[in-house]
Amino acid sequence: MISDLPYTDEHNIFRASARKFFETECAPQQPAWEEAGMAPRTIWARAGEMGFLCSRVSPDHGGAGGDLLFSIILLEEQVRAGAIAPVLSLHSDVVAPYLAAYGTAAQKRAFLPRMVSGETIGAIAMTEPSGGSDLQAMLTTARRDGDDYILNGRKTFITNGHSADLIIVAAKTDPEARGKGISLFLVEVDKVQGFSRGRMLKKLGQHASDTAELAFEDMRVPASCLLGGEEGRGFPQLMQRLVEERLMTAVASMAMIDRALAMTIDYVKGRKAFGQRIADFQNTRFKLAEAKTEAAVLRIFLERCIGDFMEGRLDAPTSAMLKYWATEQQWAIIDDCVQLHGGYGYILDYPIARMWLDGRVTRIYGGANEIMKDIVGRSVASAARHD
Amino acid sequence: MISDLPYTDEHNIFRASARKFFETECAPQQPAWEEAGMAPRTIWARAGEMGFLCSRVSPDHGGAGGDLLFSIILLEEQVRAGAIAPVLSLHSDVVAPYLAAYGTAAQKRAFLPRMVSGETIGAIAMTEPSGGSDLQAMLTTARRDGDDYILNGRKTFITNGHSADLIIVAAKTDPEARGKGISLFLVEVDKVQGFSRGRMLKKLGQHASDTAELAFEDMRVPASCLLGGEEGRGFPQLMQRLVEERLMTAVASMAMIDRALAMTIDYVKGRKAFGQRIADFQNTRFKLAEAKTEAAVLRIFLERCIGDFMEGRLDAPTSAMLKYWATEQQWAIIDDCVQLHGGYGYILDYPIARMWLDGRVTRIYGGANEIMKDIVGRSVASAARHD
Amino acid sequence: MIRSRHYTPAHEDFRQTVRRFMERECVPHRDEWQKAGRTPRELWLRAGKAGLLCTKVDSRFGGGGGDLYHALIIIEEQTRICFNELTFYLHSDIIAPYIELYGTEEQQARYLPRLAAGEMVAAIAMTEPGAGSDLQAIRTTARPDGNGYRLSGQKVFISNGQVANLICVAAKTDPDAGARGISLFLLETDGADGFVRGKNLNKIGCKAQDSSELFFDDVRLPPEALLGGAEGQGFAQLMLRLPEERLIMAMSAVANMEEAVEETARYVGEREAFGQPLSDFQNSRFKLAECKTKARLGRAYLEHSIDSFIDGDFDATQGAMIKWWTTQRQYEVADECLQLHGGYGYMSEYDISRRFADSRLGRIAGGTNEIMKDIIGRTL
Amino acid sequence: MIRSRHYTPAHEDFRQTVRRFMERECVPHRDEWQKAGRTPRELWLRAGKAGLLCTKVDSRFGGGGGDLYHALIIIEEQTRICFNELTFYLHSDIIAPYIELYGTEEQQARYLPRLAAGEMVAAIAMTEPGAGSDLQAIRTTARPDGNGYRLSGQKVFISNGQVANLICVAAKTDPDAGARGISLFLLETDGADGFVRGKNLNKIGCKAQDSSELFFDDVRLPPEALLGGAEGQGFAQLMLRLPEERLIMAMSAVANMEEAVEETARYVGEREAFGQPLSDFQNSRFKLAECKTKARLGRAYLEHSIDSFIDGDFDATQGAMIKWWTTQRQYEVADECLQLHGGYGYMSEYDISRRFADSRLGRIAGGTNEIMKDIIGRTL
Repeated sequence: MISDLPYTDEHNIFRASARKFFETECAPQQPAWEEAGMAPRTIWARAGEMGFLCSRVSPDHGGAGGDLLFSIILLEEQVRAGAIAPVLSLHSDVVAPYLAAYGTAAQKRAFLPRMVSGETIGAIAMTEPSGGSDLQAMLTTARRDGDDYILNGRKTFITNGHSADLIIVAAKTDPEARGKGISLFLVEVDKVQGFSRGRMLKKLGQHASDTAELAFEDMRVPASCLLGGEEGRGFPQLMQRLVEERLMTAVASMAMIDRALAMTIDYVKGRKAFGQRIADFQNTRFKLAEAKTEAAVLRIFLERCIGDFMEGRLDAPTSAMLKYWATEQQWAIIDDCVQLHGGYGYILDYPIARMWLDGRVTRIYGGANEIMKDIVGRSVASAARHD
Repeated sequence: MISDLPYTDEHNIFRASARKFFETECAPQQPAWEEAGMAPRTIWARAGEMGFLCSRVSPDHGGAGGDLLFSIILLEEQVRAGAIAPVLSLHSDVVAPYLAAYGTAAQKRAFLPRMVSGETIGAIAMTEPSGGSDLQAMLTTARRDGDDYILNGRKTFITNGHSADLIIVAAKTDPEARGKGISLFLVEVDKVQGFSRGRMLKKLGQHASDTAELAFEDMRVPASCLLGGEEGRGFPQLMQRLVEERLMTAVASMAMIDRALAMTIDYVKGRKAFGQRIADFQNTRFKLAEAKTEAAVLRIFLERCIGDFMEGRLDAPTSAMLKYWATEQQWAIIDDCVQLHGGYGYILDYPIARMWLDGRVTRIYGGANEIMKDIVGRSVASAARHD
Repeated sequence: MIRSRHYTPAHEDFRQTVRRFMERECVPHRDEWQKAGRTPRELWLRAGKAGLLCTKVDSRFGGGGGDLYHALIIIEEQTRICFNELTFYLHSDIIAPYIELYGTEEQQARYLPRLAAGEMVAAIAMTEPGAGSDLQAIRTTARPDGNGYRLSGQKVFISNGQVANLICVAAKTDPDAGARGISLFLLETDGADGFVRGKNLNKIGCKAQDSSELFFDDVRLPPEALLGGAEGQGFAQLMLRLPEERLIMAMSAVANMEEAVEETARYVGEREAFGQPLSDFQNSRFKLAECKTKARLGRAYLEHSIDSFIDGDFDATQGAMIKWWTTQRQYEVADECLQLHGGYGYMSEYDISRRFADSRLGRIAGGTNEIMKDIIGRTL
Repeated sequence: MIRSRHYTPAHEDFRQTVRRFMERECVPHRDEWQKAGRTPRELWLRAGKAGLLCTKVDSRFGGGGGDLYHALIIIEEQTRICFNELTFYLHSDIIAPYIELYGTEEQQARYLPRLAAGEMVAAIAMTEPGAGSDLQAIRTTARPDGNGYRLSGQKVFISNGQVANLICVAAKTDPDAGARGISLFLLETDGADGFVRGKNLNKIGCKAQDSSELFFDDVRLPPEALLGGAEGQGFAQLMLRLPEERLIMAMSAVANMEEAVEETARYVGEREAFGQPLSDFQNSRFKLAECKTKARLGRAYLEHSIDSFIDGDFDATQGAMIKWWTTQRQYEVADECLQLHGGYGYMSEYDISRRFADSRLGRIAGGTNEIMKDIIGRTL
């Protein structure tokens, strides 16, 4: 894979060890972890030991203080190895940054080192059974009571929800207000009353990653759990993080495309039908030519977005374009690759079939692509109005 | 073309003479008529003489009293011959039916015989510059004044607008009311003051058919011009006619598909590239296989809709499905056919290029396909609600 | 209700029987069988007793003496309960007809009653690892041995491969004769030395339908095992049946589209987002409109094709057309409907997630859609 | 503004010059020239005087001594005013470079200054009625005649065929040698006996760009007419230039997407239907979002490719990729944007109708997109 990103030797060494880790310690375990419906704590500890958790957290809190490229490398290599679990990126690139960016000094000290080491596994609880992508309609409440808050409500589709010991919970401290009423709480689930996990949600794919429903019944947490120590900051905090999350979703989709194409090109060269290699049918060549081109275009756009992001100039609509386009292309290309595999494409012993099932979710999560199009569409329309 | 429709010998004889008429008397004239931007009155008179106008009007008014199949045959043969003009179907199958269905005895007597003979050319004026497909937002008004109505307003995209001597004008007799306020008027444009035609609208294609902007400034018409003699019936009258109009649009699209496929199959069999017939490339075979299948599916659905319509049980959502699907398929197939023609597909000496340009309008007129999808979508959603 | 010329109220009565059977005997076990990756033999016996097997086979062989509609009704009803992988049609309407149409009197008498009763479960073994859809390239051979044959080779993607005890195997009796060298054999698996079932393949969807590799290592076949008693008929026998088999696939595709649209219309009507029901979003309505239109076209197309089939003018090209078109549309509709379900669409508890996973098979199975287009393209 | 490594403010100054020229010299005549189906010779002289021709040609030949950006800027600016069919790039950046790169000193000295001044207008004649994109199959021959050649054959789809007085003709000097038998000749049309221009072809769009059949009946060519003075170089000469030519096509495609989106965003913001601006309909916003995304990807893709090209690692495969991708997307965006204009989209007074008609050419011209995919497919 050719890349224009400013990778250093340090990055390349890191990539090599990440590749080894995912290929030898994670990929072979996937069947077992699928059975269990989640990855064991031991692999988290191991990842921490290897320096594969929260690689961007500053050394003051035990992190490596790396740049975004380290996160990208980890995600690429995990996808490349076909290891769905453990979902490190959620822990390292979604949850930890909330603490690093918005947490109080005490909160950072309390949690970041343990997230870096893997002692603490993180998750974030935003979506609610009723709400879908509409955060402002959130029903979970956090009522101030003396030095505590009392949380009530339900959450769903919580990745790592069963593994996690630290869950960032979004709740309304002011139920009247829409966005402004939302605050984030750092909940150590083993230390609170009134917290319960629903059954493990059965999904179409991604069987090795655990997804939970959560319920809070008069769950009392000390006021010190309020992220940043200030109420009503939740919505802007969530919004600010979305751009990076969309970027990382696209990184994963790009990696899936590269993997799917590589295995499919091998396949069509190796197999024959009606007396010629599948690779020699014009339909095959055209499909793969289209896919290779789309992959090249996406990589160029993705790397430009990564560059802009690292320079602090990637805007929300552009990140929405990237997320929607990358996941749609990933989907269409993997689907074509399944077709080129013929009957084997439907058999889960073939990684392409697994990628198809696992990959279907990306058009939905991290903000469904309909939400992305709405963001882009509004920005185009309003830009025109302001001409 | 295989058909399940109940064609009789009479229909087949009619088809033969229609084919001859369009091939020998219309098709060769298209370039000249394109230059002029419209077809001459003489061809209308000739069509009347041949019995190709208003073939469904009852004998009492000089018509042949034929069934829908005669209209379908005429439309199919006109498309087959590649004759854009004159736009007989608008005159015979859109305008005349308003008179036949809703006109008073006097109105029928006054106009139908002359429409059958071609002495009178009909058009209908609904769309307004501001309004698009939103009829209820119509701004044209008809104010009662003694025994007259005084019309003010503007219309646009009026097919046959320059040729027509009789124009059915939709106007609001009650500007306050939305749909209920609309009435239709039979306007003999040579007999009124305050009527003016704008310049001939220049279009992307369909150059041989005239499209006009119309303006009414204190245009006074006798009350006897009110279609059916009763105010406020316009909207339901328009709505009732839409199902048949969508059906006929689909008939035309189907005929375009048949024509485009026939000429493209000839073309790819006749030409070579890189040492083999274009027809022998897998990409060509796949594209044509897809097109032939889509054509077969569409014909089956279309003929079922025609059958249901003739039995009075074709509902509005189904007709909307048909219009949207037929025009989208027509478009996609003609576009593929252009591509299979290579460079010649872009040259207007080749009918396929002309069909592409002329055909682009069908996804827009007769209610844009977005409107069709909205009609279907609402019906699906509401059906579910009423389960 | 199928809108087709010879469809009668009696067929609707049969539909009620089927629906009751599905509700009672299948729905309660769906998850369990999907987990097991196969259906139990008892199901087949119950289905036989209920008259759901071999509905088209002549009653003198214990069949239902019915027609194509009976097969279609079973497909339609199992689709309604989102149980696409029940393989009664394979047993009753693909394999049994080979025996009824091409078999010797002995073969008819020996097998059809047991298939109708569900005492025997049938599978057909055509596809091979190396050959894919290219039947003429199969390598499995049946070489003469005494008055019988010795069967050697390997098959893959064999539905019912785990449960079947009667397997119709395509093999070359004359390896040099191409299509004319292919014959079909009826292999009774009980006590067949050298016959080994591979592991049950884990598929994207259709979980309760077992699918296997099969291995034949010099398996002894008596002369009576040769279908119809004459060699070299296999290819023609298989080809002749394809159009009907593709109609049955199309029925499944169309019914799946209809169900997906209905389920999704309900879902977007009930769910709210940003303060309004999902059905108030124009995108939801437009996507539903597109899906509904595909379903309606598919239904009209299918019903018309059924009539053509009954009139005897539904040929291989038409079979190829309806197979690719309906399975492609089924997939598009399932994908769009899943998307309209948002996060819930990815959760197994919603039928749409199963319909989606199942739908991916149609574009591949029964000859890939690329093969279908090739067949059509050659007739231009 | 092109976001590319070596793009400088000086380029933006040049852009202003171009924009002024387009506004003053082209916009007022657009309809007239489109009606005429060609551009007048005066335009070329004015363009030469304004420094818009041969911008990349070395200044010692009277060229602008510029770089690729100058060519791209002209394309971008003519697209802004919806005048896709101005063929300066063909004259300046496709044909002149053949002479500058491959021509003899005499050829350079004789033609480049006149091309730069617009005194001569150039065309290139490759495609033939029978051959399409298959260059090796051309039948036009240049057979030795004394110390010169006799040119015989027929060409089609030749842009500038009507206005050009210098035509670069691809012909076989060795009919049996395939690609190696092809040579390029510089034909001065004034007083060339046996040279006949066919009628100006009436196209779907790009109306002001003349496109013709050309006929060569034993046309006498002096030895100096052979480009570079050596036979059999034609194929290699043409191939070598393709990647740059395809970058230029891509620039046009990308700029057209951007303009179409902007025009349409304005339109749906201003127009109302059912009591609300069209931009309030979710479908309008979603379609605009899809179009905008394609335009943004296209821009990033193009700019990246420009940098690769400047770094010397933009090969034939990459040229094929960017050609099909950008022209395909351009077409999709134009079609969608026309649709969002409703009835007005079909009216010539709206630029979108021209952009749409023009956009259909990109998928065909410069090698059909099927050819592009074939080129890419072969590299797998």
